[in-house]
Amino acid sequence: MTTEPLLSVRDLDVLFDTARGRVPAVRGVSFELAAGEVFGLVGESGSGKSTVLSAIMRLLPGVAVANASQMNFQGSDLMSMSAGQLRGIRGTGIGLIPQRPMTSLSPVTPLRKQLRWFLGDMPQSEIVDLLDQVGLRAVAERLDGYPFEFSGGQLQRLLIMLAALARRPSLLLADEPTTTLDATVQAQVLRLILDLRDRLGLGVVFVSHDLGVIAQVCDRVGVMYAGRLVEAAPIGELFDNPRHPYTQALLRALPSRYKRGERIKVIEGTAAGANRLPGCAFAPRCPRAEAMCREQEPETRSVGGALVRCHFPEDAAGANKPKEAAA
Amino acid sequence: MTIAIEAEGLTKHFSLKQGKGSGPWFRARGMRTVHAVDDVGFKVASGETLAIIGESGCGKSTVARLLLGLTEPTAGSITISGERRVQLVAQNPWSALNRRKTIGHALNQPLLIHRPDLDKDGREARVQELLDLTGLPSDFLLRYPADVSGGELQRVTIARALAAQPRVLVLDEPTASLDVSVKASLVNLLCDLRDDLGLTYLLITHEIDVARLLADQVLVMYLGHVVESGDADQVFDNPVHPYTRSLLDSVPVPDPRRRKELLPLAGEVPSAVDPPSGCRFRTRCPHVLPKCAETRPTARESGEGHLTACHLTAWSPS
Amino acid sequence: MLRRAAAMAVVLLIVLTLVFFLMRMAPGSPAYLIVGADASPAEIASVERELGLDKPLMVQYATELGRILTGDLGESIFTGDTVSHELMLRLPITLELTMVSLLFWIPLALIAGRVAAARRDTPLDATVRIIGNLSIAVPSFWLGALLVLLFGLYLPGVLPSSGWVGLAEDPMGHLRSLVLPAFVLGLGTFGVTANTLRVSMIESVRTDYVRFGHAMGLPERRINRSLAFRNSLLPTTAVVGQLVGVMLSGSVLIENLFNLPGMGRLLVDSIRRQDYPLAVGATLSLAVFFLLANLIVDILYAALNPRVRQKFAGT
Amino acid sequence: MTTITSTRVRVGPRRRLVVKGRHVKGMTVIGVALVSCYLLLAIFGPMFTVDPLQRTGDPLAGPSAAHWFGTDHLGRDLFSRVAAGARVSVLVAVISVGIGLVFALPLGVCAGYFAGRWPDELIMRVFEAIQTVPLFVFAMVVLGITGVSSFHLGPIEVSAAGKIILLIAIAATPYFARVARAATLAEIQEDYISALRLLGVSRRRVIMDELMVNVLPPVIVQSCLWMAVAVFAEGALGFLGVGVQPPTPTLGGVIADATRYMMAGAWWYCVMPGLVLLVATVGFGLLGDGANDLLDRGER
Amino acid sequence: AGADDTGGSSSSGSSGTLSVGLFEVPVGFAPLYSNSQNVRWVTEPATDTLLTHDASGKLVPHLAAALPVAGPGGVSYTIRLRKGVRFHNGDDLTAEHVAASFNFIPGSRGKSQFLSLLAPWFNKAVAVDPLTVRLELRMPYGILPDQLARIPISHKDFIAEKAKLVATGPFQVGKVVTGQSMQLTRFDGYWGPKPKLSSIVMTSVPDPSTRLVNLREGKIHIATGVQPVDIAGIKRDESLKLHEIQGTGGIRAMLNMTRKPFNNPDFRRALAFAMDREGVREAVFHGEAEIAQGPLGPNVVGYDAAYRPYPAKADLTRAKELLEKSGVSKSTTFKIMVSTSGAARDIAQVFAENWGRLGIKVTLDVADPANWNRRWLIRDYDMSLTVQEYGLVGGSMPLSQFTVYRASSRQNPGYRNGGFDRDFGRLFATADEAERAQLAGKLNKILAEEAIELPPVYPKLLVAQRAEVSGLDEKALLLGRLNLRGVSISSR
Ligand SMILES: Nc1ncnc2c1ncn2[C@@H]1O[C@H](COP(=O)(O)OP(=O)(O)OP(=O)(O)O)[C@@H](O)[C@H]1O
Ligand SMILES: Nc1ncnc2c1ncn2[C@@H]1O[C@H](COP(=O)(O)OP(=O)(O)OP(=O)(O)O)[C@@H](O)[C@H]1O
Ligand SMILES: [Mg+2]
Ligand SMILES: [Mg+2]
Repeated sequence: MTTEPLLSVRDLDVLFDTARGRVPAVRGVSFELAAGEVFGLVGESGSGKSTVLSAIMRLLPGVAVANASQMNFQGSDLMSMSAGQLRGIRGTGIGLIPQRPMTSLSPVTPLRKQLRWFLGDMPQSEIVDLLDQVGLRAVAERLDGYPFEFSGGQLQRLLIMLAALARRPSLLLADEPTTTLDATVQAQVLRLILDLRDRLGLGVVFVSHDLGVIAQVCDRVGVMYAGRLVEAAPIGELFDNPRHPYTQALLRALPSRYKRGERIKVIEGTAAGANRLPGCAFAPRCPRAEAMCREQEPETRSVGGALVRCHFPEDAAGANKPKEAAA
Repeated sequence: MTIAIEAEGLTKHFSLKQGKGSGPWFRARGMRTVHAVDDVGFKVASGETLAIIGESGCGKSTVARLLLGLTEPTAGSITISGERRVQLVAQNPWSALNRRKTIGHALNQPLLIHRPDLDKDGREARVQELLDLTGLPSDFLLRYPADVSGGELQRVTIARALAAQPRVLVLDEPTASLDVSVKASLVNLLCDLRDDLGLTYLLITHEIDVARLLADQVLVMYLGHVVESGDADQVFDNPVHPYTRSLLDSVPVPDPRRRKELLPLAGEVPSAVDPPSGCRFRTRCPHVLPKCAETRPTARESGEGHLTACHLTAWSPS
Repeated sequence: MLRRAAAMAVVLLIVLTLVFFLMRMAPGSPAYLIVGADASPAEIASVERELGLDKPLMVQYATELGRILTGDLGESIFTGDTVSHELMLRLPITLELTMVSLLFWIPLALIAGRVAAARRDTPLDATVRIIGNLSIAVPSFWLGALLVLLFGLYLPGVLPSSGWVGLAEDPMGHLRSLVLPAFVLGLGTFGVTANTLRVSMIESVRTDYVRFGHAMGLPERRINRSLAFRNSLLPTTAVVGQLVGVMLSGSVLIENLFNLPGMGRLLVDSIRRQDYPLAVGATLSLAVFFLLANLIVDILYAALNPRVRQKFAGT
Repeated sequence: MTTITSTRVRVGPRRRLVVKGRHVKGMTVIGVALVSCYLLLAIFGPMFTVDPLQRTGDPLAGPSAAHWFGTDHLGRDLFSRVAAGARVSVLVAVISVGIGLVFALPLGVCAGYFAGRWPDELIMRVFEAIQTVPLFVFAMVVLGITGVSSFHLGPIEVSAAGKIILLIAIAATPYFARVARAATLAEIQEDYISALRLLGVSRRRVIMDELMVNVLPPVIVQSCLWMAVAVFAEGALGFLGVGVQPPTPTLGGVIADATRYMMAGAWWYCVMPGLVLLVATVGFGLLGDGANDLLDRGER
Repeated sequence: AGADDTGGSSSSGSSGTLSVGLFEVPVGFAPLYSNSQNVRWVTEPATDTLLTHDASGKLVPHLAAALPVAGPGGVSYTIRLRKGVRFHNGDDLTAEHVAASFNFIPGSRGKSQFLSLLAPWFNKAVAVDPLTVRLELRMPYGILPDQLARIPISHKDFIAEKAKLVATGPFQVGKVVTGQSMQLTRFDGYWGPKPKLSSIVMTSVPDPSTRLVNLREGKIHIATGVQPVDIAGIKRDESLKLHEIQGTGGIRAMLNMTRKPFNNPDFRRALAFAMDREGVREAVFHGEAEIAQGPLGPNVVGYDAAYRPYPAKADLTRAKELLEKSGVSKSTTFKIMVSTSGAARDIAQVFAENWGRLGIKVTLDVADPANWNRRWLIRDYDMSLTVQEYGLVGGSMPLSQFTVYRASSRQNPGYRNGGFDRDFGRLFATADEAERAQLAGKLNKILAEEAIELPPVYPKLLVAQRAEVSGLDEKALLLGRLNLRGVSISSR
């Protein structure tokens, strides 16, 4: 390693203490992110994507127990930071784009006042300038309004301006920032995020369960399953040559890869309860699982440009190229 | 080819009572009209699937509710051939099932009404059949909706709809809340059911991929108006209306090698309370003409069975 | 606004009708009290005639309605004074009592609720919750009686245990005479308000805007005050609005217990004497009082909630 | 004691009730224990104690082995009077809440079903009027006027206790109905209602079989909380002298009597019945909270 | 009482404000409308009567210049008025005002119980000249001079005003807070000895405990209606003083003899024997009352302490015999109609307990005042029970005790006895004290023996005051009056 990564997470574990016992939500997740890179996190609902982001922000709820052997941001350990230090980092070092723009600002305070909280005594002209940069010039006059008077797309852009632009963080965490938006508006927002990345050299962790979005914006992708990061690879490699059986199945199940009238190849079974299994979490649904998979946790190994958590990454590789499936 | 559903000039305006929020006190006098659906017409042949696509608030669900008779149209007519057997599969399966009743109860309920000939055993057998048809295990019958995943629950609502032996299923965003893998299996299920039972679907969705897989015919809506309609292949492969083009362009393709230059539409969808005059898309249209503000474009044929409502239809952008 | 006024009028009409017919359902009439214990039926009839009680019920109702619509509440059968004058003497007392009680308890409840939410699951929080729950549950008339006992018998002279001292006569004594009744009257308000605030502040931790505030590195104080507290004020205000009715209800008990000459006492007294006009006036004015209080709370709510404010302004 | 009992605040887009801290369970257990104690006292107390109407001791004797709670001003055993009073309270509360439910449920559901249309307007306006007159004002007007003894409503004789029960029921009805209406309103927005209608299930059946199971839980919670209010109200009316009349002992009546003897130093006379009343109001309040947590399950 | 009192100068008299706590300050306080003792008490300091009692209890002229002179046959009286007396509004007292006050008596409505007792004898009053009034009666009324010491004289223009009072007393009505308090300020134009107090505030404190607390706190100086249970505590308290007055009130317990089985004398007497008088005395009055044997109590002419037809404790065997004899079914049930007053309810509960031992089930029937009056008048009750303070009709003459049992009384619970009516007439006609005593005793015996009226005990009037208050007139209290004219407060 020559240059230090912007963010490095190693062996992140998050447990939730619930009425029904401890739920391991994130298990042994490790990844790194360089400046100017967009790292996508995909996975099905409940696979732990949001939890990873919260852990990085140190914003987990009180019932969560988080552990990591390392969680460095720009060389400093996030896990050992005091509340005051964290506050210093949040917003200025790490920005977060929330998933639901409509509810992420206080509904009872005019926008102007809320901008003041976040931006301190930034001169008005600068604010207008910032708004301009996210295509919200028109909104500058309506700042005395309340959040509910604005559309989702406008608010999301406003939040991006606050989180990514105004205070120049070097890392941006985006948790499904476009799922509540319409396709045409989603395109606007995605484009804005990429623009900012290009202009400011931000590192971005981009969470989504929409592989289409991921494919459009990410440089590298991590695939999560039941709290595990089962595969992490550069975007092209992941789509061309998925190595983990889950990734393969996931890509195979994309409707866009099929024509009318074709049956989609689906993954049998469900992910429910998989995070408590002793061996490989995907084993019960894996077509080529062996006894060993059910007993022993696979280690993360490096195969080609990818990091895969599978006992048989080579076997799986190439055996099920999506193109063949589509053929 | 028999026509299963025919809608003509469907219009639905809601008069909006403002501020129904806090108690009876805050009720404004000003009645405002939401132009939810304006002059929508289509035909669906028996056994075929019509997909209505468009962004949120464009009136898709309202068309569905009109079709189902859950709301009365302000104007227009709906003809559904034969016995009126239309059932609904809605977006949110948790809401579609009573959370305090078992799944077994949900499946038995329609049988009690539609199959009075069946006794208890007969009903049990039929329920089992429905479970098999939708690929659900039989231990579901005693479970409550909260204990079942979304995809499975969506199957339950389909099974329940099938219990009434419908000819037509209205699918209002049936896959919107589901994960990729679950979505895929549901799309498969819908395909199978259509093939096996000869159902007619009216599929409402904003997921172009799903529409592409299921639809024979497509109807593109924008702010209560139909902007384009026609054969699925034609519309998807050869969109004419500027809105349809933008919409199809904005859908991210899950293929990193086909990254599109994202050239999104400017601006926001205007409010249905006070829609723009003339062509409703004109406020965001990259090719807007003066005349767009004045008259509403009529639908014109731009291919066989392919209708587009745009003043620019003749003009073919590169 | 107009609609609201109309709705209020309808409600008042219903109340008036209800009270009127209830009153007339009563056995006997105020005539029996007026004429005294040794009256002949003829005397009673003559008094009833004088009071207009001999006419058919509907005629009485219509006359009464007509009179009240013109703003004339009539005259008290017993004092001969106008009802509005009698009410004006009493209303300020109940009003002041309620206000003082609210002004004492609500800030206290807001502080307690906020602190409890901030120190969630600490002994302090537990204390607030226990006190809050007890304050809701404790029967006010019983607590009031115990306080009268305590301050009357065991701590004489510390606080006046009953009675009313006019503001003009003795400002300090006036305040002192308000302490116990205001304390008891608003006690439940404290618990309900503090609980509501606490619960809603704790809930607000999970809201998107608080999360975003944290993510943006806002200081804890700002998040607590401008986000959590400010938003939690909404449900709290709504609850306080309902509490006004409860307090009016309580004033019937408290004023009788602490011997305060307010509306509660007037109501009880006038009903005991079957002083119809006065009782109707008292009930109506309590209802109006209640509606106005709710209106004020709604306006306050609207002031706090921009969504409602917009609609409010639009009406 | 107040009539506003619900401190639940609904926040967020999904209707989810506030999840309270971990103490909930302990509090609920305490609530159940308190209510059980109270019910035991009310049900079995009068069976095992001396006649509450007989003078069995000296007037105003303090608590002793013979008289656990002391005696009242006539020398009657206070414990047996309190037990008998608790029984009256419970009966009044249970019956009045029951009657309130019987009235409120159909009306509230109807109002919710026809929300915004005239049945709703009519029902809610009347309820608003009832709520506009605070409970004790209302009670004073009615009881003060029709008298504290029984009276005839047409051919039916309504006893004094019956009147109080009716009054509390009437006062409770708007609250129950509002909860029922709100729940109905929320429920009919859910898709399952239209789905069932589409399936051809009759409206009646949808309401009775499907809607009701979802409307009932919040109403039950509310009625639990109203048990506390009803017990309190019965006591307060007794205290004002318009409650169930002597010789029947009631908690409020005993407290009202006790206030006359406080200056004589008979603290137990006032304290004991009040504590029993407090046990009931705290207990039912906590029970309501507990019911709230419990019945909320089933929502996603 | 002479006008030439020693402390007559106003400088020494300005010693502050006396506060009196009453059950209620009546909303209407015209004294002639008074139904209650309270009205009389709040108006006493503001009104004068024609005659008054001196320290030894003898009648002396007050507004009158001399004792009244009886005309022939005792059916008219002529009264000379004192000169130089002024009303609070500055008008001179003339015979017209006095006549107007008396002529108010036969008026059809608004009569007090007291006036209704007088009405049968009274015809009219005539102003003979500005300072001479002649009262004309329908029949001889030997106790008229006594009554003249009770009837307050008001200004003729204000007699019918319920909430205004213009009279000639040493205090005039000041600020009135309806139902709450009433202030009386010293009237500087008073003709007689100037009072020592500068003002009096009558406050309504309905709850007796609260009243006592207020007394202890010093918020009020005089508390009326003290409860027997508090006596011991007051006596222990150095700073308080208690007045216990016998014979100013009574317990009115009537059986409705128009109904069965109360028309059966044996049944009534069974009830009388089964009555636990001592129980009532101990439980309800905490020992502070005398066992009663008939309507006539101590301190009233004709009272005989030795007369004891009934036992103090319930005699159940005798009662059962009588019940047997009466032939009335043992499973009889009836209701005792009581007012909302605490004592009446308590007494009724003690009755119920004992009569329950006979097998008769008795329940309470609580009626609020308005209803109570109505039901009493139309005899809609089985048994009625009230605790009365006689107020203006108190004193040594049994003014109200026997009245209702005359056949002509509208309140009569169904008792008819010609002999009784005759003796009743003579009792009030005679001016002979001894004859009165004899007749009163006789009437009392009739009512007691036939068990027509069954009071269990004779309660006392209990008034407590702070020790720093001096000069409260106990003699006046005996007459049911609260004379505050000589009262002063010593500053401590
Ligand atoms: N506060 C919490 N208490 C208990 N369990 C929690 C909590 N938050 C999350 N979890 C559990 O942790 C797991 C991971 O949740 P997370 O929200 O990170 O998933 P996700 O991948 O973001 O899903 P989605 O796509 O639905 O947002 C889930 O099983 C969830 O049930
Ligand atoms: N009951 C109603 N009252 C008033 N306005 C309504 C009502 N139902 C729908 N609308 C309005 O009609 C328009 C069309 O709504 P509809 O639900 O049909 O849209 P949609 O295309 O289904 O949107 P989505 O994708 O969000 O489901 C919207 O502007 C909506 O706000
Ligand atoms: Mg998530
Ligand atoms: Mg929709």
